[in-house]
Amino acid sequence: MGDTSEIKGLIHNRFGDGLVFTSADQVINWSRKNSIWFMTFGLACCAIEMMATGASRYDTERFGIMPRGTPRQTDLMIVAGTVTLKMATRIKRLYAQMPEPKYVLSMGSCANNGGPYWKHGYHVLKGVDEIVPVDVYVPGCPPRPEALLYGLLKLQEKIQEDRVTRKRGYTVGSLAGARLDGASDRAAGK
Amino acid sequence: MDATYEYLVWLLPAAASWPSWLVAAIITALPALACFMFMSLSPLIYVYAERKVSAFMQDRIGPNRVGPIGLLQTLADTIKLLFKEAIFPRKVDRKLFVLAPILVNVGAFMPFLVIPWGGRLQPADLNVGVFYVVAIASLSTVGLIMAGWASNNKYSLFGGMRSAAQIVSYEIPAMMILLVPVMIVGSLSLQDITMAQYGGLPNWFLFRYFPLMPIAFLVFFVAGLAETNRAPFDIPEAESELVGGFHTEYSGFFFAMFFMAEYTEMFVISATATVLFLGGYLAPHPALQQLDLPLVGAVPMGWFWMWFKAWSLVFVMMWLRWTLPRSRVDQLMHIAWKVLLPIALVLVVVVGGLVLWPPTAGGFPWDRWVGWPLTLGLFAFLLYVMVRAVQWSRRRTQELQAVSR
Amino acid sequence: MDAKAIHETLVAQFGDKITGAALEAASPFAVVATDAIAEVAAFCKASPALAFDNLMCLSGVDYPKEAPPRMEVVYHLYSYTHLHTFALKVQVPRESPAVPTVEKTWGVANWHEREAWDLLGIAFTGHSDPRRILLPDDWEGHPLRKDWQDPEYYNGLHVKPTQGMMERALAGEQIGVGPFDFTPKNAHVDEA
Amino acid sequence: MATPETIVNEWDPDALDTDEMILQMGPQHPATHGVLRVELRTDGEIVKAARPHIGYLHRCFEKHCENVDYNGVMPYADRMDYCAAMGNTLGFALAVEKLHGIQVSPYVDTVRVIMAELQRIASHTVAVGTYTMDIGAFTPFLYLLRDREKILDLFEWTCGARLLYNYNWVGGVSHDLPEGFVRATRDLLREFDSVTYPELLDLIIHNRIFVRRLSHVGVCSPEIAISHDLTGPNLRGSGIARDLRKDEPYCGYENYDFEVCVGKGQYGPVGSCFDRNWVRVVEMRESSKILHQALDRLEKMERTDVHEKVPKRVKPPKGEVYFRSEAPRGQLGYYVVSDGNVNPYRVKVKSPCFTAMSAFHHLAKGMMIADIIALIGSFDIVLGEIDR
Repeated sequence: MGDTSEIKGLIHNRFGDGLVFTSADQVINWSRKNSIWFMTFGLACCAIEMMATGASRYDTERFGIMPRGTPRQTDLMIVAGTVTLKMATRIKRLYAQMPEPKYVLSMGSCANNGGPYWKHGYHVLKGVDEIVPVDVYVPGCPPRPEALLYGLLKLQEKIQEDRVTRKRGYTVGSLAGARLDGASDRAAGK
Repeated sequence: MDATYEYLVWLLPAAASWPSWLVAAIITALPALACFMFMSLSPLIYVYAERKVSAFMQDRIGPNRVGPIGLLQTLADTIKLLFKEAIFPRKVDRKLFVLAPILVNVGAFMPFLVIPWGGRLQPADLNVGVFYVVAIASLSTVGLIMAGWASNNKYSLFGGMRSAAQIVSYEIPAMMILLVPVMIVGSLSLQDITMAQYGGLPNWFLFRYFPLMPIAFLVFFVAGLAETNRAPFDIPEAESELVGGFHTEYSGFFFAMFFMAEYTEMFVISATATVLFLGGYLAPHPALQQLDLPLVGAVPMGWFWMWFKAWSLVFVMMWLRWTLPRSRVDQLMHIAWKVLLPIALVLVVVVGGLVLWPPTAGGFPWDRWVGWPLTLGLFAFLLYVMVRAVQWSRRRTQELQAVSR
Repeated sequence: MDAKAIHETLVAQFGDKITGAALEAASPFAVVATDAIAEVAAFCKASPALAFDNLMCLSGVDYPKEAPPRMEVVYHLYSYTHLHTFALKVQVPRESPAVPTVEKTWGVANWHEREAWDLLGIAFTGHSDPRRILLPDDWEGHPLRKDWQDPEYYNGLHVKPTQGMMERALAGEQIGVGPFDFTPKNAHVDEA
Repeated sequence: MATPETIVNEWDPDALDTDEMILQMGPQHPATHGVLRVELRTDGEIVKAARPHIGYLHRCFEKHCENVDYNGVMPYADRMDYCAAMGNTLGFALAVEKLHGIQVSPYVDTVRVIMAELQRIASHTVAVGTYTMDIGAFTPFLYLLRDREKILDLFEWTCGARLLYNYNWVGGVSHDLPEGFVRATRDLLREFDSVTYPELLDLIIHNRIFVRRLSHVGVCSPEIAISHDLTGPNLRGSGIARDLRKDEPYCGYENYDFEVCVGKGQYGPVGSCFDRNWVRVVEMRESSKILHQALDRLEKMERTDVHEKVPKRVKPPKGEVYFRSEAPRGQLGYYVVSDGNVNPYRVKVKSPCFTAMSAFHHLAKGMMIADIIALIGSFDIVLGEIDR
């Protein structure tokens, strides 16, 4: 249940098991993890697979993941498909319109690094992480719905490890080996 | 009111010496608080129910990972929206932008003041109950237009204008139809209207004047649907056309307030329809009105029947939403002005005449034999269809498994 | 009517304006003088014998290494009444290719010609809306020409796939903006 | 302000009189089937003029064709119209075979017909499904997607991919049909004919609101259809019974009997949005009829190796060819120019959705905003194919 070491001494095994004890972080992250609303905009073939993931067979609604129309009410932008240079400015504006905390899932190898259009695609952006910070990359062209679901679960883990209220510090990241605070160290280091 | 006074004095003997206005305030506040708590928490259930119902209708499993069978899903949504950043775009008219969701919620919650949940379980028994409900319902229209205008976004403006046109033009048939039960009872207070339907299922207004009142109920239900921007009339927040309609620019908890207001409004319209046509908190058979438990004695079950009937109407609203496509704005206006309004006017005149003519004052003579058997038959048929559908799908899955093996 | 008969009617009507033809190729075509293409197109559609009322495809092709380095605009026509097909070709110099528009006869030519201008730089005189159709409006150059070089940047974004991108990423350099640390700044702790 | 003498540019925002406004139905819009931006000049709800902007998904297909060999073009052709990948690769393969002079065995022809018709059903389910979602009914869309998953299972069983298959090669196909394929396809068709198709009809197609929303909207006359090169279901919706599988049969289509379905204007003028959608729905029934005959023919036929005619290096002789095939969205034409070496010299694709969109601004005048969505949906456009 995350790192609750600093306050162990004060309330350690003082209460019976009827009391649910958690930190504000866990509750907020739990709620953010379990109700991700993503933006209904697909660019190319990955959009069809995203629709299939939302349909009856691989239902994303089970995890509380629901599509929403406007960027104002979404927390996740799934970049599903090839990002062209003409579309890049639009995606940057969409990302700016989303309220914090916002996450980006880059679906398909076109969004990851240009995919099959990397070598001769003069009008294709070589990877969406040139314009928006990406949290989860889902490889595949197009990735199977199971792969997208796995990517969404990984994003949920990342949200669960997030720190909302506590001081910046070490967290035992559940992503194998990934030190989530690497980013903040890098920021702190610079 | 006196029962609550005695209870208050029994609780706090010193209360007898308090000034009268303070005591009166406390007495009216208690039921209102109870109703408000019940009503403000029920959208949590409706959102979950809508997602589960729509999922099962679409052959998929609704939210089931959050909480035991997904019950905490709406709790998670609400907490997330609480901690979400509420964006105020720069060119937005700030004051109206903030006031709009509040006004919409006020318009959605205030009708609960007059909705009777039992003989005395009613915050205030206004003698102008029906007018009060209609007046307050139009308050949320102002909120929607304010939201549409304040967001300074073309799509929201479209959504706001469309919702204004739709609600205004559907309120008129709804108000006309409200006259019909009021004429039969002769009083505007919801308590009297419910009491007039005392005596079990056949006495409900739905089955009086057999062919006329079911049509009145349908007109009121359709007008109510349009008033809450639901089902085939959800033009203002048409997902595919106006992206988000009037709440395009709202994020964070302001959007949650719109979300909550929509579901509460849905329950208000169903509750009003129940009181006017389905006998409010009266049980289908007078014996079922009380439930005598060994320890507690006679427990009044009025609130349960009221909730059950209103909830079945809400279920029908959800059912319509996920099957019917959306009609265009001018077709919507056509239905309101050229179809519902004439029927409403004809009904008011005909039922008015029948009520004044002594032999048919209470209803047509054949009401007792024709009205409620038909409904029970219809109810049984619906259940039969659902059971058959479940059997059919189960048989099909076995058949498919047999084939693929 | 087969290709030979169509070719005869065209030559009978326009004489020397039909310069060349290849009737036994997989898709038979006739070469038309540049300035006559508008009348030939109007004739093809109007004459009852040909009745080419549908322009199937208008494509621009760039031949820098052919004998006279040239650009070709190929019109594939089809008739819904006689169900026969034929192709017309127009050859223009590579420097500043200009072809009269056939938009008046076939409405679809509007978009085909805008695409030919956008990707190959063939200007269509008399076109009602000569904007680019696929590429952004501020894009320089026409990519489908054989002598096209990818630009280094297009308003700040990589266009040429710099070979080192993969090696740089593997070496751990920050490609793109990377995952943000979205912890809100704690005013008490981070004074800076 | 623009003085009267200067030509008032129709699209100059400040030259507008007050009550009209330009509404951007942007690239990110739930109902534009991908990244299409439509600029609407509206006066209230009525649209005065509409101007589509495309190119947001231009992935330089023709540039790739010049730098990749013939079989390398297949994956890029798949990704052009990603709802009907089989149709694209089939068109390109047949064009190059005509240029190269390869004639495939009847067995491979029948396999290609089976795959093309299955893909047509799958593509039409997506088309009709997203169209009902645009009009507001969300449930039929999910029913159709659920049935489409069964077809995708068949494709996955044969060539391992769900959406983009790289199945048709020049001179053959990549994988032969597995053992139980014919039996599974027959079960799928039996269920499609008995359950999916009738359910779709009475759930949404004959629904009064759906009909009233579409029957008098976006009426496209045959002249506009032909001059703007509308093809496939869009053309047949306007009452012209032209189908390439009947007029210029390829791949052995001449020995299957099916009738060309045409918009009959049951609920309004011929050529309305309803008719175009109606043609797609009835075409699904026709495709299942073809599939039944193709499966019978396949069982009676002796199996030849599918890689038999695939040349080691595809180097067609110098020359050019224009070949059209009936893809689910219309006539997909390939103009292939080869100069005798491994890479094609120039490949130009005539995409049916590209030409359908060129007729958009004609029909969009005077419509309401809700009808613009209905019109875009009725053309069943896929942006990957429009922008190539």
